[in-house]
Amino acid sequence: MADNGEILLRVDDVSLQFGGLKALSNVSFAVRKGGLFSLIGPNGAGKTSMLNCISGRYRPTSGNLTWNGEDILRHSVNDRAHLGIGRTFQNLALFGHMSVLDNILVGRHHKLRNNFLTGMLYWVGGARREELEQRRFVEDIIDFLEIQHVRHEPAGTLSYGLRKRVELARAMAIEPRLILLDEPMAGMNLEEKEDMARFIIALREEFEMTILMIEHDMGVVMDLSDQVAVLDFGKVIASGAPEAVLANEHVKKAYLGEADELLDELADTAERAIA
Amino acid sequence: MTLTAEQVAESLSKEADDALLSINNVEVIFNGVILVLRGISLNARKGKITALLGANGAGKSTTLKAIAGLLRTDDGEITRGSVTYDGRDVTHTPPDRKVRDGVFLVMEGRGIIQDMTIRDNLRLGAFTRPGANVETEIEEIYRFFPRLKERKGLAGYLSGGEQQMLAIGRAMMAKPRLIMMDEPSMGLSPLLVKEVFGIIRRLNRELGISILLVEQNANMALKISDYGYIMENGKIVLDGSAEELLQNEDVKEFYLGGGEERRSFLNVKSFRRRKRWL
Amino acid sequence: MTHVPNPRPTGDFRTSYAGDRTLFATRFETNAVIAGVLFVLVSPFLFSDYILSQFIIIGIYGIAALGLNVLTGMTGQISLGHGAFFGFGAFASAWFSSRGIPVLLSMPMAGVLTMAVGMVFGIPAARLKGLYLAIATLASQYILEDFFARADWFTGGTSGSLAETANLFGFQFDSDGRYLYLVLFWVIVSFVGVANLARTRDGRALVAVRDHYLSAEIMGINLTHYRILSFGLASFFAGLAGALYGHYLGFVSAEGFTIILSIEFLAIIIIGGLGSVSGSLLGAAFILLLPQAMETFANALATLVPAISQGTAYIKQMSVGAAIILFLVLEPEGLVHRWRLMRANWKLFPFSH
Amino acid sequence: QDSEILVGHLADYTGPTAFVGKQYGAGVADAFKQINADGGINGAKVKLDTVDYGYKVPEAIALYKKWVGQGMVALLGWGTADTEALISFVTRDKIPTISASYSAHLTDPLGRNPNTKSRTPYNFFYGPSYSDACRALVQWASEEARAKGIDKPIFVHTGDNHPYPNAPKEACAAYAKELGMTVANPVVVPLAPGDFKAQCLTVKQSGANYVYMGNLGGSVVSLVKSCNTVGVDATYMGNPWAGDYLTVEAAEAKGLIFPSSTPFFGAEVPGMALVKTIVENGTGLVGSRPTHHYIRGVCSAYYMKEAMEWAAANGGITGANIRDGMYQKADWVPKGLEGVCSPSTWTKEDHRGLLQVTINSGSVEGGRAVIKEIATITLPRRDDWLGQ
Amino acid sequence: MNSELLIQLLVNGVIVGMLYGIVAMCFVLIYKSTQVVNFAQGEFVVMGAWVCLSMVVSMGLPFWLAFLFTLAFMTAFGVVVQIILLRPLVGEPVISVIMATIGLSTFMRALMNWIFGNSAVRFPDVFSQSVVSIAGLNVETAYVLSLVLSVAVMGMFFLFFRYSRWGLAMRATAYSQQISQSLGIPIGRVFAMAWAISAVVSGIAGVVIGLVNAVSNSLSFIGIKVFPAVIVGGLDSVIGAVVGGLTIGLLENLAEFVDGQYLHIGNMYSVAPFYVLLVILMIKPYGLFGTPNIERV
Ligand SMILES: Nc1ncnc2c1ncn2[C@@H]1O[C@H](COP(=O)(O)OP(=O)(O)OP(=O)(O)O)[C@@H](O)[C@H]1O
Ligand SMILES: Nc1ncnc2c1ncn2[C@@H]1O[C@H](COP(=O)(O)OP(=O)(O)OP(=O)(O)O)[C@@H](O)[C@H]1O
Ligand SMILES: CC(C)C[C@H](N)C(=O)O
Ligand SMILES: [Mg+2]
Ligand SMILES: [Mg+2]
Repeated sequence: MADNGEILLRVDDVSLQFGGLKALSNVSFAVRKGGLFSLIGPNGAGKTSMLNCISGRYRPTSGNLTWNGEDILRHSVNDRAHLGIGRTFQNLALFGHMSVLDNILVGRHHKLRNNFLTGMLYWVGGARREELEQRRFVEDIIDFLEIQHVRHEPAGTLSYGLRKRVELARAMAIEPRLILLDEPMAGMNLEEKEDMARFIIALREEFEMTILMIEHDMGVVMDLSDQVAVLDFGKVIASGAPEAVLANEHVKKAYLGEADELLDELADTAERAIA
Repeated sequence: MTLTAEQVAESLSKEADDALLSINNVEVIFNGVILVLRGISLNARKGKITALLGANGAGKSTTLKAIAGLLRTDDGEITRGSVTYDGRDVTHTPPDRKVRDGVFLVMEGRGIIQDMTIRDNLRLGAFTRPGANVETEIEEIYRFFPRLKERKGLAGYLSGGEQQMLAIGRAMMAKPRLIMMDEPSMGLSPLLVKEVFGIIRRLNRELGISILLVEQNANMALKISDYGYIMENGKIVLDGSAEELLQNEDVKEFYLGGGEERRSFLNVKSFRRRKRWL
Repeated sequence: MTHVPNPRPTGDFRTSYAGDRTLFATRFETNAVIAGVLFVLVSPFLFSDYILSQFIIIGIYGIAALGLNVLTGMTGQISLGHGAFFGFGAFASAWFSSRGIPVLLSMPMAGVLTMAVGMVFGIPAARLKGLYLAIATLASQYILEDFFARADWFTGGTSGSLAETANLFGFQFDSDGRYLYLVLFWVIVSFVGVANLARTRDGRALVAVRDHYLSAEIMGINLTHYRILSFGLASFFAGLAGALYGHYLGFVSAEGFTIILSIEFLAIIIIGGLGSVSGSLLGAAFILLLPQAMETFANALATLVPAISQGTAYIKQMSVGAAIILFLVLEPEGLVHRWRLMRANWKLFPFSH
Repeated sequence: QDSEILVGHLADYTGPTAFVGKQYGAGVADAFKQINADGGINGAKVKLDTVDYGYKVPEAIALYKKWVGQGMVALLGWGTADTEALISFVTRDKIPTISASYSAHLTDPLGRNPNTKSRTPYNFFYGPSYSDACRALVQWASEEARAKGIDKPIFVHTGDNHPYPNAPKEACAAYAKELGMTVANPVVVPLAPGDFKAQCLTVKQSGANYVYMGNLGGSVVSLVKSCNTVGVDATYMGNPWAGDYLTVEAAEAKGLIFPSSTPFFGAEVPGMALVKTIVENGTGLVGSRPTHHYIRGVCSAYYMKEAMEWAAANGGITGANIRDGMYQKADWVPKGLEGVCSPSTWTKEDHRGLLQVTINSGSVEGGRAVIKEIATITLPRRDDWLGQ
Repeated sequence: MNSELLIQLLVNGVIVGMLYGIVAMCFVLIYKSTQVVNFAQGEFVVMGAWVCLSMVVSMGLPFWLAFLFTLAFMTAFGVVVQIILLRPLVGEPVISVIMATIGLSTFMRALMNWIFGNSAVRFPDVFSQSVVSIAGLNVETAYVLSLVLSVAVMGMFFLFFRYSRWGLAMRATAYSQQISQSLGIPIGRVFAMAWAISAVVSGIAGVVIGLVNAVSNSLSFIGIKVFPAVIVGGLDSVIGAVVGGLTIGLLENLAEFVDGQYLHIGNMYSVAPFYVLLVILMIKPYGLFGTPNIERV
């Protein structure tokens, strides 16, 4: 895979402070164009906060974020979609009362030109043509993610797994160059994880997106990513190729867990992943 | 295998004997039009861990809410069937009453009160036990979850895993006989997943709390459980002891990741064989 | 809010994307709306001025409520100052027309001016949320009311101002029947406009801001822009409706546009159904006809129980309050929700899934 | 001839002006009940449709339209908001209206005063306009001040920034100046009752001797109470709705000055017998001791009745004829109400029916209101005052 | 500058503001436990005043007894309102419940009009001395009473929400009814309690206002008047309510001073607080003491 490709996103010495709590301290890493970079680490380590810094929800207390050689901190939050950064959320952030279709269409927001005036006129200002064009685009995503049957359902009534897919669809609709996935597999059973894995692979290969993913399922992380960084208490404690990182003693201790009598028998999925 | 009528009746009454909670043929409809549970029956045995597995949208969370009596806030209602707890019909018992009787639900998404402190959240767990010595009990919970003690401030700023611990800790504060947990391992790091399952087992073994566990992590869930149900599309499609289920071909294929070797996520198939139980 | 499935009748397959994005959900609804419009068109030949005036006022209040629905229903920002913007539109149109601008033109102009004012008062929305914002809009109510009483040059101060009759090439809109056409025109324009808005980019953005503004922003939506825009749109319709109201009465007085009116608009959209376009009209009809229906009810009650005959006025008011409460207890999500439920039930019967 | 004559009646029994609305409205309703009992209009019964519209304009308009559709010939209206809103309608539909909104601009039917905004040929009311009542009070005040030896008495207008309290503001200030009084800056006092100590301190600061109160009901009570607490040493003068024995009692007033255009209930005048009968046979809405607002309602009803009788005799009971019936006589007192309704004169050019104002002083003594008539002022019918 | 007048106005501001504070607290209480904005708050206040007054006037009860009776009555009233109106709406969107309180206010206003009439009625003298002088300003004794009461009530509320089991339950219920139910909180009882307490405190405020102003239905306007106070303080803060009340009280009086002495614009008393409200909110979007929403994704 794109092993020494260009750097799409560079995180440089980023720190983030909430009152007395240092959620991130001097984090640095780089995401290569076309790669799949996984961010792992214990709960509360600051992974989501890192994504939030990239997507604009939080502003780092210090440090730099460079996008294609450009400083992203200069861009407002809503501008970053335009730059080509899309994301999904750990705690589902869909528009609950909107239909799945409309949710995904919101992702197209920055690609659409019609405004409230032309929108109201619909037939005459070109809004209709534009909307239908986008609809075609969105339907492709819907087909790809196999959510045709819920197209018209309000997103709020869907089951968890479907909502996760709709979130992915919405992020894809942005046509991002970098897509940030916050625990895409959480709350899914094996079958669904396999589906999701299929989608993520396709995101890279068919849609040519660069992926930055947070995930706790080590099987997934191992199989899919080409680079991994481990955060603990806001600091990067290891980074590099997945096998090497997961073998790291420090990581085992902080994140994966030591071999423990009681837990041992329970932990086989994860254990096997390390082996 | 065929059973005689007597045998069936016998096994049923035996089941009912050690069932702490059982639901019979429950049907749930949302908004008066959306049928979500289509007649589902299961038992949670006294002192045992019972797992309820199933795909997304199968209706697991709805089942737990139906048992706890929390459907009203979602505009849903039980239209058929009954819920029996400890030999009594509690189908329409108000939710707070059920908590007082010892049935506690840890909701999906943890349901912590974000704008309160961790301590206040824990205090609320003991709401149904007015006389309790809450402060010392909280210290005990902190021994279970030392991390919670370190974090100050509002619970809403906790990370996902920390929130899950808080939710379990809060359930323990209620000193229930039966805890129902809705996907407790969701979003937790591998270490914590182990810890949480360990805790669940400790709750069960050490404190004798019966547990009804909804999980996506079928592997782990079945390993700590005694009995399991598999649910799809609002119905129970399979049930059996945990060992039986762990050996079942379909369960292996769809829930456990089949075969001896773990399948790599890199070569997943996009077409599968049909599930036999459908 | 909860959800109702949106099934289509069997046989109603959509074969194109355009066909899937129609204004009305079903053929039946389309026909119902067309029938409704035709009905209003012929009503001047069938009904008394009384009934026509009811249509007129329902239409006017409906337009204003529609505006509030854009703000509150679609964007999730509660306003307690809508009545004042309604008043502002009435004064503005009277003022424009008094400077020689034809009434038919001054009405939309009043809408635009009110829109500008509304956007200024909407600036706090950039920072405030929920009830904090709602109370900030209460400030706009009182500040505008004060302005009405004070700005002699614009509103005629406390003595009010006259609003001329509308006319189109000599055709005077001076009877209820004629005025109804004018109102109908604007009702159609407004409701179709907002329905269109709802299915296009900016409308979706407004709803997205309501449902989850944090993720909306990350999806590329400029929150401040849309929050203020929704105040602008709401004020536009309030202003337009106010203008229609002013020219209907022929006189605009500062007294009529108090907080009570603002609360009434809020009542209309809640009763009609938050965020529902057609609910705005249904709600207006409900709130305006309710007191009249209760009048009959109270009188009937008084004939049955003569002892309370001197209390009819109070019984009427009380039953208005009670009817609102009862309605909410039975149908907390508005008239439109009831309709959708009926539709869903009927389509799905006897199978619920 | 129709056996029933439909007359609309807008009343506020539950809304913001119910304080006096219930009195006046009951007066109108009870009077027509009596009129019907006494044989109606030449034998035809009046169907007075009394509706409590709660001071809501859209409801008033709806009612009006309904009545017009049912063949209403005349309207008994109520407040400023609805009267103003209906001006263009009643003019167009030729529905003579007697309202309880006494704004002076309703008195210029032909718009002869260049400052009059709209012509109001179908609007009438019984009693002095707000402006004229205020002028009378000011005139009385300047005389009293002279008697007391106050050289340049200070006058201040209080009231909300609303059409009703503001109606006489300029006219009255102009006349006060004309009479040599000093006019202090007006003080805005909300119509809703509340604590008005702050406003009272301002009034006190202005050194006012005479305080005109443009509000009514609870607001007046609050103002008087607050000012007494703060210790304002001034004479309070109310508009035609501000004063009655209920207000005096509630406010524990000392020497509250207010105008009236009828005697009070129980006064010894010939017409009071009829008023008593009306109360007795009435709906009982106001109890056994109505205020003078009730009696003004009775007078309004009886003027309407006689105008209808005139119309019946002169071409039939139509709106236009009833309107002309209002011009039938000068110094007109309805039959049976001698001494109750003051002689009034309406003409085609001038709807200032009554220019005579009785001035009363009310005080609480031993928990009961004691009201004394202290002066009667008759204002000149000045042309520059028409409609102002 | 007339400093004597200014001081008197400021004193008045504090005193009137304290009363706003009490009514604002009633709001906050309902809001904190149910997220409902009670549009019938003003009617609750007036109801308390009428009940106490009619006990004194028509039953001839001594004031203190009537006052106690009023408290009892208002408790019951709060509970009944809750049972009839709010219980059926449990779990429904908050906006519907708010609408129901609008309906309730219409209902109550008409009912009180019917039962108690439309006039303003004076309380018989309750205190031997109806006026006391503070810093040169004459102030109604009832206000002094209200000052004491409000400090006490405020303290009680504060402790209640911070430390008591039910206080916690109320906050939890406000956060999410479903979660609270899952914790075994009988939300019906929580609502009943919140409404009862709020009604009682409204009753107290009503009696004080009634003593000062004479009782009339239009006093219910106070319900809307305290909105700014509630918001300035922060919707969910008991202390904030009092501070907000004081702020608005002071602002009104200050505006009256500036207007009456210098500007002569008129009406500043009613409008100026709203301008200031906007300014305060722009600087502190959750009022002075309100808790910000947690915004995490
Ligand atoms: N807005 C905030 N204010 C205060 N503290 C915050 C805020 N956001 C996050 N935190 C804290 O920062 C730390 C990192 O949180 P973050 O959500 O980034 O963790 P995470 O690595 O994503 O954990 P998980 O795997 O559980 O999702 C946590 O301790 C959290 O409580
Ligand atoms: N309030 C509601 N209104 C309408 N439909 C609902 C509601 N809640 C749940 N449903 C529907 O009921 C079905 C079952 O949902 P439920 O949440 O119980 O599934 P689940 O098995 O817990 O899934 P997951 O594993 O994703 O949590 C879904 O199809 C969902 O869309
Ligand atoms: C009592 C009312 C008739 C007073 C005034 N005319 C108003 O309408 O506001
Ligand atoms: Mg996270
Ligand atoms: Mg679930």
